[in-house]
Amino acid sequence: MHRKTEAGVNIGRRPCAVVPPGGWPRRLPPPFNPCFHEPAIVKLVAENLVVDRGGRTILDGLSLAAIGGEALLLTGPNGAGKTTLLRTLAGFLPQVSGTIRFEGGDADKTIAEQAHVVGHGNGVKANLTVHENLLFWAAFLETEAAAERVRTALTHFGLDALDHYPAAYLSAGQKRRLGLARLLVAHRPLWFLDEPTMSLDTASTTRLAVAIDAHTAGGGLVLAATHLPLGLARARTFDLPSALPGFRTTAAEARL
Amino acid sequence: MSIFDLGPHATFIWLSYIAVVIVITGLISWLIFDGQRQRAALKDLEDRGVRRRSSVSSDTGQNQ
Amino acid sequence: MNAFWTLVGRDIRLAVREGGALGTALGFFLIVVAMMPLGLGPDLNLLSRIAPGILWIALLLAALLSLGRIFETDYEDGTLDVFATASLPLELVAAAKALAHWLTTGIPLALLAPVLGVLLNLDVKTYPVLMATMLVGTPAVSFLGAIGAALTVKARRGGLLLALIVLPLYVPTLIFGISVISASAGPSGVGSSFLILMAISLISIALGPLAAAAALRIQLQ
Amino acid sequence: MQTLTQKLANPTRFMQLSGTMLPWIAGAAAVIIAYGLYLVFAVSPPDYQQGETVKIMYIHVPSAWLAMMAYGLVAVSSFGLLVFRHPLADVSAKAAVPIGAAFTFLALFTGSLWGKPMWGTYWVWDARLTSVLILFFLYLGLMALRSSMDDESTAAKLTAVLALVGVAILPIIKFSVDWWNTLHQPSTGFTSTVDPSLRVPLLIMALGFTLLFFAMHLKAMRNEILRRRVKAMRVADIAHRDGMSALSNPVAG
Repeated sequence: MHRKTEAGVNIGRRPCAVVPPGGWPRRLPPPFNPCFHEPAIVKLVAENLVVDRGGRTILDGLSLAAIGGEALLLTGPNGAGKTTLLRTLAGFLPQVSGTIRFEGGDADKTIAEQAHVVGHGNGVKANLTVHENLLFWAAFLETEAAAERVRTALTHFGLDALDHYPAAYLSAGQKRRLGLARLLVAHRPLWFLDEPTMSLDTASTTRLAVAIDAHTAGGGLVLAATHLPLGLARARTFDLPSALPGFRTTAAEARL
Repeated sequence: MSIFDLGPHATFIWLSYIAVVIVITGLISWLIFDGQRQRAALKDLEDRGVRRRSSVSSDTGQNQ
Repeated sequence: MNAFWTLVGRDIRLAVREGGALGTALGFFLIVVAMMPLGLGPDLNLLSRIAPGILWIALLLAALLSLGRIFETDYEDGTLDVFATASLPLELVAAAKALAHWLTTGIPLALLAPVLGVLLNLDVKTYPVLMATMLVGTPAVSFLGAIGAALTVKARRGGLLLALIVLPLYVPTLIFGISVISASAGPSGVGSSFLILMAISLISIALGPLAAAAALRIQLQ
Repeated sequence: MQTLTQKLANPTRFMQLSGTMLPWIAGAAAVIIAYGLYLVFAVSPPDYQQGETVKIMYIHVPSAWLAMMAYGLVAVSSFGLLVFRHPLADVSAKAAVPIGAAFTFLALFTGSLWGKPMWGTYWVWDARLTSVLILFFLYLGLMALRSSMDDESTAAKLTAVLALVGVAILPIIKFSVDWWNTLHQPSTGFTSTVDPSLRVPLLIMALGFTLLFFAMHLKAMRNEILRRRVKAMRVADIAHRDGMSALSNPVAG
């Protein structure tokens, strides 16, 4: 079974992203593209990804493309490889074959350095206060105007009233919000969110959706593994096919 | 003088050689046993019609 | 480098707030040393002769207890994922965490050692040398320990495994740590042993973060 | 050499090649060890100091040599895994560790039996014995680390990191143990201090043991490749069956 699903590159309203057939004329470079002067249209392209994990091939020839300004929601049954895909795109997991490109970003940085990754863990320390937790991430990720951004992030996720409490006192949902608030303390064009709505109530989910919309409105790119329709303004779903009968031997082991 | 007359410390010499023989024989028998076990498992799987390479035909990109 | 010192600061703050881990390590150090005379008999001459060895071994065991927490909690709560997205290379992340471990565990243990030397009838004149060797030698304990801590982040039976992996790596530090103290009693002074001990620590500071970061990258997968 | 390692990168070819070579290496090892034993017991004279006890040297020294050589092989294989991602590197490292550990154990055991007549006690903290003991601990660490993880590929890479750390630190350990115990004998072995009548059988025994090691290593590698094939096929089979049952019983999906 082939699992090559080419997600459309063009998401409407941005005809500028379409390159004329045959490419740009040699002496007429992209400035003719009406969008060329718009800064940093980022684009994440994965082609023919094959990824092994724990002795199985989880992704087998997967391709996708996403452009800044949209949120790509990854759906699919358990074991379809949503987490694997996110971690591969972030550069944590090496692919067996296939390519991942991030265009329009900072060429000197890796994809991971231009991305926020929110996994199942929140990266929250129980013995630091809510404010200290965020301030640490702001300083560690080397943000400018850290104090101000921390304030905005806390307000956005409704944690400003709790900011002097140690995170140990927070409920699971509040901890998740604190984990998500990290998204706002440092600007990074790419967001990789793995089940971001885990333990969130409806109101908090809305706060997250607003943050995602604001990020995409600014040209950012969000990839989120989630089943909830977040009510996003600019979202597209990408359905990862079921893993059945995709339990297969890894490429590495099949060669033995 | 017999070649097996090894003087006052014969016990130590014999013990050393016996230890080496035991360990090496143990290793070799384990290797042979393990090899037979894997071959048997492989044969069993093949007899049941499981093919060596993944039954899914997509081999794209797996050979660098 | 800002991120580096931010991380060191956070780890120190966490260690101070948690407190328990350091308290446990110090308590363990104390009790191991206190058990020795009970096992060896109260002969003060014997005790004062072997005191440096007892103190060093007890220090290694006590430090070993606290190594696990260098990376474990960061792995469990997802912090390690965020470290991997920082511009700060993972090698420096590992170095910052090992440095924080040295500051919060190595130094307190080294400072406690002379107090415990009293229990073992250690000659007061050797106290400065003892503390100097421990201060110079404990970076190797933290930075080599970071390798073991990083390798066993995902392992079952992590604690026991950590001891098995790390203790052999401590052999040079142990040997030269004690060699400096015995040399200080002799006529030739402590010069060369002390320099070698420093060299061992420097090599550990270079090697530890490299290996620990490699191990962490493998486990990010 | 480069082309040879490249050729060996294909496991099927490795299985063919090793299958042909294995009987020859094993046979050569058997013949050479038999000849070595003949020299040791029937020809070589007792040492003028140690008497017949020196016969222990003929197995102790090759074991100690293999203990170190096997660790070197593990380290090279680990490097091959981490840097070149050679498909057989981990198979080689995994196969070499238990065999190396067994020879390290033999070196310690025979060394201690050799020590009793020579020093009057089974164990002295001689620098060489101590270094070999620490090497044994490193082997134990490698085996324990590998067995502590379910994911074989993670375990393989982490073990490789530890093996390389061990290689980096072993010279320092050796140096410090020598410093610690400067009152040790000069390293026994292929030095001119051993009488030539003793050296020839020793070299022959060392050669025989080395060939024996490589025969066992090849066999262990072959077993490991088969084991991985079996595992891959089982995974495929389980997936196949799972797929069938999911098709026949949609509710289960």
